[in-house]
Amino acid sequence: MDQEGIGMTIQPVVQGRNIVKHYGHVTAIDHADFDLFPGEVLAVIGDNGAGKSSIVKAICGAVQPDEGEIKIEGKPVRFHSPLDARDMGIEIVYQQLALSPALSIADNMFAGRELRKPGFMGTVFRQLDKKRMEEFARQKLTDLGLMTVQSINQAVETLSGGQRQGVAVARAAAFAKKFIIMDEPTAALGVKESRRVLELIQDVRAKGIPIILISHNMPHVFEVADRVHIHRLGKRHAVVDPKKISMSDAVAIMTGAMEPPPVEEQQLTPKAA
Amino acid sequence: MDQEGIGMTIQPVVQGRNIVKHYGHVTAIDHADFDLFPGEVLAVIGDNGAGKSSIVKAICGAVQPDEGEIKIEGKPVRFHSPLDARDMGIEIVYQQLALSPALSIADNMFAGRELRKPGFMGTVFRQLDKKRMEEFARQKLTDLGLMTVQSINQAVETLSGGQRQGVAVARAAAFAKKFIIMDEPTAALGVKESRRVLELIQDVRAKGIPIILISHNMPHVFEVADRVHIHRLGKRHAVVDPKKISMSDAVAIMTGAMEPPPVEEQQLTPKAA
Amino acid sequence: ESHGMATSACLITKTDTNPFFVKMKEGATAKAEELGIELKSFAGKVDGDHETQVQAIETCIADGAKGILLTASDTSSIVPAVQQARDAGILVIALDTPLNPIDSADATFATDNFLAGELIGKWAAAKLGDEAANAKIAMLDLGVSQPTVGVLRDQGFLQGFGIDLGDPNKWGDEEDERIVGNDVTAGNEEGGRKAMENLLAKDPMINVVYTINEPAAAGAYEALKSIGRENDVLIVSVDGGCPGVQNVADGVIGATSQQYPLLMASKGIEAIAAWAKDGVKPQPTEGKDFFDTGVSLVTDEPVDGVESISVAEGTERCWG
Amino acid sequence: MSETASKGQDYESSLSRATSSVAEFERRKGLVPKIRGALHSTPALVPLIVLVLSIVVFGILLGSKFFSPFALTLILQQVQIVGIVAAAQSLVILTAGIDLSVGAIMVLSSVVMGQFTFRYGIPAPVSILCGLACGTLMGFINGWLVAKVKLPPFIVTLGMWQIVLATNFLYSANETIRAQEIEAQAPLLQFFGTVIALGGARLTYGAIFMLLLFLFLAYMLNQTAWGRHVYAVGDDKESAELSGIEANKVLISVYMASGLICAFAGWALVGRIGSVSPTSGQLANIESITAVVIGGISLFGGRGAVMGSLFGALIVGVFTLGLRLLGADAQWTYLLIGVLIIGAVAVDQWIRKASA
Amino acid sequence: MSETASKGQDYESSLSRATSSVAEFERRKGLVPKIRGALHSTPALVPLIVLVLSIVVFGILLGSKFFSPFALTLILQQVQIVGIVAAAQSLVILTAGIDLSVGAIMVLSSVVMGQFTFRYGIPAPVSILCGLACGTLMGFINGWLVAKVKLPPFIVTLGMWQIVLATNFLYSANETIRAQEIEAQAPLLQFFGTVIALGGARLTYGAIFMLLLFLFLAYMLNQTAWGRHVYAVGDDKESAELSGIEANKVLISVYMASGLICAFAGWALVGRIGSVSPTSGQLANIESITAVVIGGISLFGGRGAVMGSLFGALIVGVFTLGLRLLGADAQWTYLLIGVLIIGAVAVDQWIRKASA
Ligand SMILES: Nc1ncnc2c1ncn2[C@@H]1O[C@H](COP(=O)(O)OP(=O)(O)OP(=O)(O)O)[C@@H](O)[C@H]1O
Ligand SMILES: Nc1ncnc2c1ncn2[C@@H]1O[C@H](COP(=O)(O)OP(=O)(O)OP(=O)(O)O)[C@@H](O)[C@H]1O
Ligand SMILES: [Mg+2]
Ligand SMILES: [Mg+2]
Repeated sequence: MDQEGIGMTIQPVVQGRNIVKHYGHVTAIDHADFDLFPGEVLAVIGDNGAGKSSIVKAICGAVQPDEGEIKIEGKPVRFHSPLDARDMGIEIVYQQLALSPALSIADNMFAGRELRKPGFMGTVFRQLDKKRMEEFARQKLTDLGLMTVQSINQAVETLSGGQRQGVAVARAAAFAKKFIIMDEPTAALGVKESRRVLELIQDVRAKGIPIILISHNMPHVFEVADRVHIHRLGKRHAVVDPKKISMSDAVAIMTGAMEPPPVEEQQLTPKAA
Repeated sequence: MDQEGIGMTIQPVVQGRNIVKHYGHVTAIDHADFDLFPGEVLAVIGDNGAGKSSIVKAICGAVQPDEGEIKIEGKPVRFHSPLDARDMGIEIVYQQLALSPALSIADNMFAGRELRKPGFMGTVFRQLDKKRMEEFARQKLTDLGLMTVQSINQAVETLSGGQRQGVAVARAAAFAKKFIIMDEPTAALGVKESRRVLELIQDVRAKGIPIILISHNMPHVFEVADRVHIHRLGKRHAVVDPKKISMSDAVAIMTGAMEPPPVEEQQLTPKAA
Repeated sequence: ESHGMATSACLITKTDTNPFFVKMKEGATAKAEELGIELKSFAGKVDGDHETQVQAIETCIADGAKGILLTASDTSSIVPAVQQARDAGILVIALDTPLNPIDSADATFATDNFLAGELIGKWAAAKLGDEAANAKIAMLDLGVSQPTVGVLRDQGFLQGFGIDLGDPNKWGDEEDERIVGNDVTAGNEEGGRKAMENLLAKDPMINVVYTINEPAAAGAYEALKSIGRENDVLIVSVDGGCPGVQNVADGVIGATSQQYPLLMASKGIEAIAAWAKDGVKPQPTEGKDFFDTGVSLVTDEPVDGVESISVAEGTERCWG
Repeated sequence: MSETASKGQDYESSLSRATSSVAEFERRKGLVPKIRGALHSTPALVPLIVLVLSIVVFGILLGSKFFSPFALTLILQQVQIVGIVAAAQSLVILTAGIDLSVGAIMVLSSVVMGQFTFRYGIPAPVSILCGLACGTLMGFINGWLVAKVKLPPFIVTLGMWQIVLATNFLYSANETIRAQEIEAQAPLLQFFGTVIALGGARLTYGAIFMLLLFLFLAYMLNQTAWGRHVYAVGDDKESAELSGIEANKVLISVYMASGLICAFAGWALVGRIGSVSPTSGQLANIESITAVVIGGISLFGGRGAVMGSLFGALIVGVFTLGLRLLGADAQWTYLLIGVLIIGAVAVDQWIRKASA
Repeated sequence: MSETASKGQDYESSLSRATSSVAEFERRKGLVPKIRGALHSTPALVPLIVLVLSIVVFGILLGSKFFSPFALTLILQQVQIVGIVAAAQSLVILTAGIDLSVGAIMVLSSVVMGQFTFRYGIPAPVSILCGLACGTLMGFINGWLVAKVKLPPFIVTLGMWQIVLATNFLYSANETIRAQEIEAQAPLLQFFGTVIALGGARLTYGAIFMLLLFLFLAYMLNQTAWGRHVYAVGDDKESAELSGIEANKVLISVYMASGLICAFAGWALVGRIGSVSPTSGQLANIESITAVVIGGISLFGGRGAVMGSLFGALIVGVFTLGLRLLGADAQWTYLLIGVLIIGAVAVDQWIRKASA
């Protein structure tokens, strides 16, 4: 699937080719391709177990693929851990959230980039500025509509399912520079909270940061996505334009009820700028 | 909120009154009531952190309430652990799933009620009938449309988010006798798999087993529920009839944008039979 | 509480699991009861547990004891703690093991462990006669940390057997061909058996076995028995406890050096009683810098040139 | 609405046509994937490989001195006590616990067997039963405190270790019962010491018991419901309870089984050292934990195979004897065993990684 | 579609009117909830209560013999070595590890300090630095093996324990350097033994160092990013890594800190016993772990407060001295300490439960 012929000058932010990952007998990624372009919201949809989480983990270094190559902004990369990706400004909301259960909301939000007190206490004694971090965390959660969090010092393990997810989403949105991956960010969220996340996604895009959104919620996908990557049986099955295809056709392609459109009709690159 | 005056003869399967649960400074359940009637699908909706999971956990003994009383079929009960509830035929799909990560799908499905080999090996040597359990598990997952599970001996921790949820749902549906509680059973499921779970809920109801369904997915709720229990700030805020109220009003009540209808207009008991 | 009235004394041993120290405690308790002294006993958890002994001394000071009987795990490190006790007016008597330097304690009631080893070494050499030159010797020691008693007995044995010691302060540095190897036993049957097996695997023709104590000897015997060599090997040991002496009678052990812990302990209590009463300190044995409670070789096969007592006599004087 | 629901959202209309075949991918073929598969499904294989490797290496270095039926069966004998105790320890560690009291229970049980016979003149078979019951009781107390009072296993068994050991010394008055007396009056106590000689190989009943015990436990853990529950409880106790496993019963049964096995170890100990000695077994806890961990069972519970512990114990046995035969002296052996323990587990880890 | 999206599903129309106030419930008032709150937010409070209770009980039983400045400061002195080591152990256990080599590292460091001064004639301050460096190096090796080679901490530190201890015996040739010599030639080695007498109270610099060390660690763990990372790594290493914490660096730093603290313990040990003795500290690992666990730190990592370990060590110290002064003899003391360890943790558990 060459895309050089079409888009010409647009360089993808992420380009994955022929990625393969086996776990023992299990094939999680089966020669999959992947492209994310600047400034877009790319939705990834697919059945359970299609390999959506696996491929985004391969992109951000949380999983080491067996084969294939990944380029970030044209440069081949090989992340050995998600830290490498984070250092490049890539943030990810994992489906399993990746929070430290016994730590507080603020501790989780700032893990690895804590704020220190200004002045002497901060520089010499390296004291944390807990108050500032808590205020920030509280603010971010309130922005997401999670007003039922009663104490910002609660351990994450004592939060409700949706509150936890809110913490993870807020963290990624607050710190991303290059792009954000969100693996089913609204799965556990309520109606109001989901709506806020969709707004957040649009805000982030407005700042020019592209987003990969994995979701099973078709109305959400069709509302915010610029392109929809359909994953099936470990492969990229098709990429479609949500404005040109109906939800029901997309679902049909995703579940194998319908053949994907021919490659030339697919939306492998964004519309020429 | 007395309901004795209205329904007269229908005895609720579950009746909770004035349930309270504090965690340190946090109030999870704040004098909440709860009713489930025979043969119905009761949906519970509410914001994140409203206390939905907490109240169903209190009902099945996974959490010990500080105050309040719970009756099952008219008899006051005090479950000390979820085992007590299970012995009565109550099954629950926990929001956090409650699976043993390192064990296989079949092991998880049959935890605590394993099948033994027929004959001598089973009775004397108490050998497990692994083949039969695996077949059963495979069958249940296929029924749910989870056809991407490649090996039934995979440890649960290696399954995708949706596959895991499928295992928990299949387990509860297969073994329930009295009633089933499902805490966001479709949160991680794909379009096709969610649809199967909704069908499953209807099948279970058809067998006369009532179901408590917690969900943030309004279309789903309005599709399958007989009554909708709206939870807000730790309390039962209102109970409405999904056939008489619009989704948008239900959401408005749930989020505090609208006052709940007066008690007499609520659906505290099912329509007289 | 009744303190202040009765004189109180402390007994601090290395461990209280080794029968040797158990007997020592029995002797002290019996004598203390007889003289109306209140006795508290302390012990390390394992051999070499020095910290617990320091704590024990501190506790005795806090408790206002009149005297301390001490078998030190670490003979020089304990000295400052002992000094602290003596400064507090407590009579400190070293039992079994002299402190380093020996005058750090007010008195020492001890056996000469080196001599105990030397006796069995001489006996074994004499027993073998000319064959001693071709002996194959297994050395079953106490532990890798080489506690002093173990080193003294080991080196004494080698000296008695006529082997060059190298550094007399440690075992294992000897170069004599006759030594098949050293292994450690922790002073119990299990360790004795395993160590013996290891050395037998190295050289199945071992014919002399030195053991640190009688339990280790019993374990070594089991190992030999399992390959049918129990009758061609000479086992020697140190201690002289009743089961050990019985083992000499049964032919498990060829000879053992008997010590007298009960005697040490009761003498010690007497000395504390005297100190509490009149403030007199006990005197050492003539010509030695400690009060020697003696050691005798127990065997039913006496050899020329080594003084020994019979098993019957040994049984009469045995301690556990 | 309950009858023939209007099939949800309109975009779901195509669902009925969705394929319903199970996902299939081509299986990778060849030897390497096969080996990988075997390593994955049989966790005890890795320590077995390390064991075989170490036997081969020492065999090459030492020749027939080591690679003889005599030396190899000697290792089995030397390992039997630690091996039996490691079996007990494995069970406990699989439940995410730890049992520091194993050695103490073993010794007290053997003392009970001996003293009941010799002090009170009770017939040996009855005394042995009393000893086994005593071990089981200690195990029960451990299990009860862990499961019901919800104390950390480390603390419970640490406390029990001290209590049982002190009881042992107080009760036995540190008196050894001599091998010769036992042989004469109650040879049943030495039953496990009975030797079967086959050529140079010398197997004792104790060593055979150890092997059978491991096979039995492997069966129990893999083929019965109880075994699956042990894993589930160790994996995540809360989830296990929520999903309907009587976690407390499982825990208590595991600690009781551990106590009983330790009592058997006490009986085997009498067979091995001939006498009943209250000072034995002081290192049994650390040595058994070492065997279990080298055998690949996770200290965090729920992962690993009990056979691994047998191989773990044998690995340490092989190293110890091999090094002694190579002429390393006691202190150096001690040091090298430290190095080799780390090395063995590093190799284990490396094989696992290579096979992932 | 990217500009002014048509606000999703129609049922969401009312969302703009949803309340946006944060949930508020009336705070329960009164003493009991206040105490509960304090117990919740300060995990070290529970062992502190147990400690105070046990001091009071022994004080009542023993009167002024126990409840005197002399006896109480004596406990501090007796506990100092275990306390310092327990501080190191706490760090490691907070990362879900365990350090069995603490005692060995402590002793080897003190031997290095002593032998460098006396065998090679290096000035004492330099030797002390060498000793501290030696401890840190041992810690680094532990940490490197745990973090980079990904071996289980139990195995790594078990192996290191044997290696370091054997090295210690081989290097020191089991020779003690006597207190008198040290006093005469290198009194700096005994620095931590310096006594400050205040009335009957006798504090040593070592005991003061222990207290300061705990305060310092409590600050580091609670008030710095490093501390939060230690907790996060212990809580769930994988999540910590995924969320951007350099888990391996944190682990290595923790084991290095542990090694360094153990080396300080070695220095303090010289102060305490006066001499440099290669056979000391054999029980330091089990005693330090006991203190940590009694202090309420979870062996599974990530939960608990370092101050708890101090109280844990003191609880054991109080029991030991108290029982001894009550006249219990050694085996009975061990037995009772076993009972009391279990009891202390049961009380701790009970207080936690009551306050939940
Ligand atoms: N560590 C692992 N070991 C073995 N199999 C794995 C592992 N991780 C994932 N898999 C398998 O790989 C396949 C793809 O999983 P993945 O999590 O990527 O699916 P997904 O598309 O994200 O599904 P969902 O929508 O349910 O989250 C699944 O069949 C899963 O069972
Ligand atoms: N163990 C606990 N300790 C402290 N607070 C808790 C605990 N469990 C729940 N809570 C708090 O109780 C409140 C209700 O939580 P609950 O899980 O019942 O919410 P929920 O309605 O199920 O939310 P969601 O839709 O997000 O699952 C939340 O504010 C949560 O933070
Ligand atoms: Mg996924
Ligand atoms: Mg919930």
